[in-house]
Amino acid sequence: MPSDDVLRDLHRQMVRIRIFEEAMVSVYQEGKTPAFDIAAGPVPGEMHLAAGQEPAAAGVCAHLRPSDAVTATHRPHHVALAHGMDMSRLAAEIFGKDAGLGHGKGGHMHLFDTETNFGCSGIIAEGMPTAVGHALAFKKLGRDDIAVSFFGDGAANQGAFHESLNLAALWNLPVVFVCEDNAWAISVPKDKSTAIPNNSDRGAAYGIPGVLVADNDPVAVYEAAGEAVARARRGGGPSLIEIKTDRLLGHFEGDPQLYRTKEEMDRLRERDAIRAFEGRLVETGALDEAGRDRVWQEARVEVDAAIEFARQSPYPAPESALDHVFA
Amino acid sequence: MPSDDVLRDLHRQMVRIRIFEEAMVSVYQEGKTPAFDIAAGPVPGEMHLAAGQEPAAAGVCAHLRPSDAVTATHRPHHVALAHGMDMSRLAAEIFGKDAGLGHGKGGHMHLFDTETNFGCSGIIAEGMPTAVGHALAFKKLGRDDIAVSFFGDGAANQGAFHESLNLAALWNLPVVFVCEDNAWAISVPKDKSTAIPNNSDRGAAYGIPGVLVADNDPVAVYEAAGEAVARARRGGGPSLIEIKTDRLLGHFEGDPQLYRTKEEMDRLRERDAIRAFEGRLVETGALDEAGRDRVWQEARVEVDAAIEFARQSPYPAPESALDHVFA
Amino acid sequence: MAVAAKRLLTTSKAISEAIAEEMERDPTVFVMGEDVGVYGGIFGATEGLLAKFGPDRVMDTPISETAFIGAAVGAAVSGMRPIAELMFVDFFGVCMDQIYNHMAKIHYESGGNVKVPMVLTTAIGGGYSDGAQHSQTLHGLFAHLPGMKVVLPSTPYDAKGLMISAIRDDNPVLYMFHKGIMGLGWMTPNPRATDDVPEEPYTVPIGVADVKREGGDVTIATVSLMVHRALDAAETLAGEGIQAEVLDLRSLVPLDRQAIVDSVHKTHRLLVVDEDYRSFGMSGEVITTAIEGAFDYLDAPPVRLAYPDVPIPYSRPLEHFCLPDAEKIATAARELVGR
Amino acid sequence: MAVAAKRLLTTSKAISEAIAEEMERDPTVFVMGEDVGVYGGIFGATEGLLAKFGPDRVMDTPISETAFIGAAVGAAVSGMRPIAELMFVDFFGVCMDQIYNHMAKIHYESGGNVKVPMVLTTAIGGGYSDGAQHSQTLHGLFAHLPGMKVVLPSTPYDAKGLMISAIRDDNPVLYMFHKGIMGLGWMTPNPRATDDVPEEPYTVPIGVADVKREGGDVTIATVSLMVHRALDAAETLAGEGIQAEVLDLRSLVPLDRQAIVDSVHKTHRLLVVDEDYRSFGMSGEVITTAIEGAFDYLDAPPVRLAYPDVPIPYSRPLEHFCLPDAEKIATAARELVGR
Ligand SMILES: Cc1ncc(C[n+]2csc(CCOP(=O)(O)OP(=O)(O)O)c2C)c(N)n1
Ligand SMILES: Cc1ncc(C[n+]2csc(CCOP(=O)(O)OP(=O)(O)O)c2C)c(N)n1
Ligand SMILES: [Mg+2]
Ligand SMILES: [Mg+2]
Repeated sequence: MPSDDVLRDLHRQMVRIRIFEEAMVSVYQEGKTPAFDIAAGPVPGEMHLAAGQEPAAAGVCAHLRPSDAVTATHRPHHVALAHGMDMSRLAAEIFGKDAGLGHGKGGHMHLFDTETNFGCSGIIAEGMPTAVGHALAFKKLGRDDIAVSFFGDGAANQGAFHESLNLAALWNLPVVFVCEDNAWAISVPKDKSTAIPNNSDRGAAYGIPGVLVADNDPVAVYEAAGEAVARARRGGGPSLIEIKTDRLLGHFEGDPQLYRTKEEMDRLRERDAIRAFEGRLVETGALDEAGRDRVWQEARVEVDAAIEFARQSPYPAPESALDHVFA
Repeated sequence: MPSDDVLRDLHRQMVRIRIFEEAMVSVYQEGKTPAFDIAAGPVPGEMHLAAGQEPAAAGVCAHLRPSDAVTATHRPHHVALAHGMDMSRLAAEIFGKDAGLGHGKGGHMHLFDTETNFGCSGIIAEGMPTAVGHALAFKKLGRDDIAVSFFGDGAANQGAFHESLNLAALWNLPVVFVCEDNAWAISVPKDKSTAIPNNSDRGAAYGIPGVLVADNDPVAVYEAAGEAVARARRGGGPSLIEIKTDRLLGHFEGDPQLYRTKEEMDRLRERDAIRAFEGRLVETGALDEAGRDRVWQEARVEVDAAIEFARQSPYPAPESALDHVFA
Repeated sequence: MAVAAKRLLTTSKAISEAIAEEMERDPTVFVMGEDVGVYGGIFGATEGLLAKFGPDRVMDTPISETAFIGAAVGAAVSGMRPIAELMFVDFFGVCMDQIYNHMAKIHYESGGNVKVPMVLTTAIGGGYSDGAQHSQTLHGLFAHLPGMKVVLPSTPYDAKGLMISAIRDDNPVLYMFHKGIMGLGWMTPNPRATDDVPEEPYTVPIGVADVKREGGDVTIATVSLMVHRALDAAETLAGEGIQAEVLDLRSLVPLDRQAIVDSVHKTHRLLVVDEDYRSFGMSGEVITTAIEGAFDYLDAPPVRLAYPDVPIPYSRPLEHFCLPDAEKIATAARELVGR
Repeated sequence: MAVAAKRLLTTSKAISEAIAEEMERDPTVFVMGEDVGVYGGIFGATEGLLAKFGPDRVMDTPISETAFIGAAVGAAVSGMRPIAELMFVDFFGVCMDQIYNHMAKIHYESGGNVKVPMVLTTAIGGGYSDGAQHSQTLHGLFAHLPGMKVVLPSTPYDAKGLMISAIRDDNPVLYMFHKGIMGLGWMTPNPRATDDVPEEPYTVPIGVADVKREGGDVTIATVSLMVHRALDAAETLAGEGIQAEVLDLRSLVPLDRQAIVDSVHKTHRLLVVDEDYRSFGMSGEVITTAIEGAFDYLDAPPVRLAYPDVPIPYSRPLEHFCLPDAEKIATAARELVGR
């Protein structure tokens, strides 16, 4: 069992992610009512939120340093924040502002942060090879940093998954592959896309450990990831972790979710991983009620400040669109 | 153990393939001596021959009907012939003649035969999805035909392998995936490309049977394939067969093979699957010496006739290059 | 035949109706792709089909574009007429080999013996801040590669007729629909995305351009959503006494070169508008076509207004700086006619 | 510096020498790809490197282009300068997403903060009956997509200098070498594929075209192997009193548009020769560039001689019917100058 400090850190991390994602739900709606128009409002475009999937991000990234590379997907905020991305620059990028990570050029699916060696991609599974490359560079440069590649259950049927795992295994690279299995790829349930129940079993196809974290528990994730990260760091090669997690919101904001029943949604919300974990911490005394409330309070302040920063920041000059094609 | 008739058929098939490939070795050199020029001679371009890999083709295709679909690779002749492709039209295509399967438009890596439902592709692993599609069509059309996809050990690390097996397994399609493991992908040995020793173990990643045929024996192939074909035909879904086989020639004709030792080449030639099998047939009396010689004799006649046909056939009209872009 | 009553349909409904009618007519037609079933296609192109035809003919797929587009190719060769959807054209990079080395080449390589009758549908276009990997049009790229037809409807009427033609075509057809022409409730409203569409099946021929507005002063040649932008510009220009002819190319392969030449013969001036990247694409091809066929008729060098050669930026002011729009088109046309 | 003695090198040796010199200079440079090790690259671009630098810096890969090209992208972001080889450009379809959505876009999406200094080498071209999937050039397709430089050397000298520039460039560079310019012992001999190459490292700037032969009557603009064909044609034409200027574009991104315009200002006539497919590619772009920059200087409409819009046929007479060659170039030039 991790120390109380670690447990409190996991909790704090998950809470600030949750608050950030919830803030995004409402910011995203701004300017889009009454008639929803995806192009309107301060935050236009697709918006994929990760509420419910905080345990994966918090549990894995707790083991990382900023110099470790992390690649994520179209649903990247939780991982980015857990790995230490500056929340204000993240928010500013999502608002398309000049103070954003990419001066507004990237947007929510294309976040690149040199401070935390973070990158993501909106193309399913195609962030995985990049992670292999980071790990390759670390090995060549003699650094003991590692790379972590997050991806969804839907991604595990894409060719890039197979190629990346084989290459990382073959070259014994320090990569941890983390599959966030939220049981859905947009409207397609996992059993309609994946020939076997658990992607962790696919580790065997590359001779690497495949570990299943069977429920959405940050401690279980923390422990599985601890082993995988340590193995990678000491030169023991890649591993694959699959985490059964929950997508509490639509695939993207505005998704009518006609493919999910109200019962399923209710069930997921009821077993909310943050509330469950928090309850345990309070029970065991790792967290008292005041401490708990402070965590939520502080997170709210942090998120509000980040969003306010983003809101107040100026847009980049229109003609700056032509910059940065080449270095 | 298959009947003597079957054994003799396997032998005959392998012999005519071998003679065809050997004839290609010498035809290919025509016009390319003394200075080898890949563009010169009656048969220009790359030439990938399958001498040594006859057991895979003969053992699998013995179970097929012409209406079963077969997809093959850049090294397709043995499979094409075993599946019943007309040897003269094959040879004519290789010579680039109008009487060829594709009126000279396809060439040796792009053979399409509607009579035997055969197709191949020069892009590694990318013939596999087509096979899945044939099988899908058969299922939809209520036909009990099946599809067989041949590919190399090198192909098994390509994304298309993974996607194709998952899709075929998921949809329970009648496909047999046949990996011809000749231990090499051009100059790259299998252990430098594949994280595990046996690709047959990758069947588990899709919940389908993975069978290893551990040596280059047509009977072992015949038996493994028999089961897989029967399973597919009765609606039992796909399977994966891996056959350890030998590439007796260079990757392509003209390959100096600096990456293989003389010892390896000698060892492979010594254990030539056809000679070994033939020896057994003669020993058990399934074939007498006269019968054996007749098989070689008849094959030679057949191959000579096919090549003569190809040689004598006219080239297509140059401007026919502009035809057949669209139906 | 009696004239059908006026029946307003969005482009997305026109497309799904076309598919439904062909599926009823021909049992070999089926649909596959990501979220084409209960979701009805992210951009609505397959809405209602699952309910009508069931999961055997409207198949959700894993995220395995290489496998399922390749499977469509194989199924087409073996007697089916698949319609496969690549959700966004931007994803072509994960499955391009199946598209251009297989779907588009097998017929030719087989010397005409094997047919690959399939439709590959895909959504194109930006303007709603979806960033560099979800906003491209890329029609110029596909049109560069031989062996597939490339169709780009701009209106509900054309969308239905071209879809029926595409399904009945014995060749692979890439059918690219712009998100901004679909008439979706959650996209910026576009009045031209809803229009009268006959209920009964009909075809619009592939390879025939359409003069969407006649005019004698300048030809504006374009496709897809930019047809709408060009029509808006033409209205403004008309108010200033400039009569623009708006030529909707409708397909890039085959390209109706004669229509381009004919229009330039008439107007003597050509403006090409393209949402695809400027260089090495459609704009250069259309201009070259005019040069090859109407050089002596040109009163001024043809001009192009296209997406600059930069990845699509996310931020709204940046993206709109790059996108051609009615105002920029009108300005370019004015300059071209010298006013 | 003393003038180096004349030193004849094939293009393939010039390339591998350039890589070796940069690997010696910079420990972050490494090579990966299929058969780049003991085989030395199927077309010899990495010959001798394994022996010199060992398997840690010259890495054979599995047939997993998506994984290893993507790994090159990641490694470049994390401080290396990888050179990855895509064996034939025709295989781009299995890994295009890594190339155009990642390699080419990350710098832009990051607002300039992340650099991706890598070189992607690939072999192009036909003429030796390798069929529809192994004979294409496709440079027009890559040049259409923003974010990567696209370089096409035609001579041993340029090949070395452009390779060194590419490796030192902080941007992703697609380096396309034609099999017919490599000077390989097993390809049809090409005297221009062997030439004097300085031993010491030097750079040839990316984005600057080169007049390979001066002439006043007609500009022949082209790249790669077609430069050789154009020079052959120019010799024939010179015998007839027609002076052709042969402009080797050397890179398509950046495209040296000024050089095209300057040459047309001088010759008043433009012939574009392209081994890539005719439509929606390089030929239209170069012609459009001339129209945009030199319309009033043109004495005749520019003309293009390009690969027709058909997949590459295998059979020799068919392939040669399609390929531009010296004779066809000379004929087109004669027609253009009206003789
Ligand atoms: C190659 C590719 N195909 C399809 C898509 C469209 N798409 C975006 S997210 C998504 C579902 C992804 O599912 P999963 O990997 O499980 O991640 P989740 O959304 O559940 O986090 C799809 C199909 C894409 N972005 N890239
Ligand atoms: C996608 C792709 N990458 C690379 C190649 C080049 N290539 C042709 S054959 C070959 C080796 C294939 O090895 P394997 O699959 O084992 O088949 P084998 O040649 O041994 O029969 C390679 C790398 C190709 N044709 N396609
Ligand atoms: Mg999921
Ligand atoms: Mg092999």
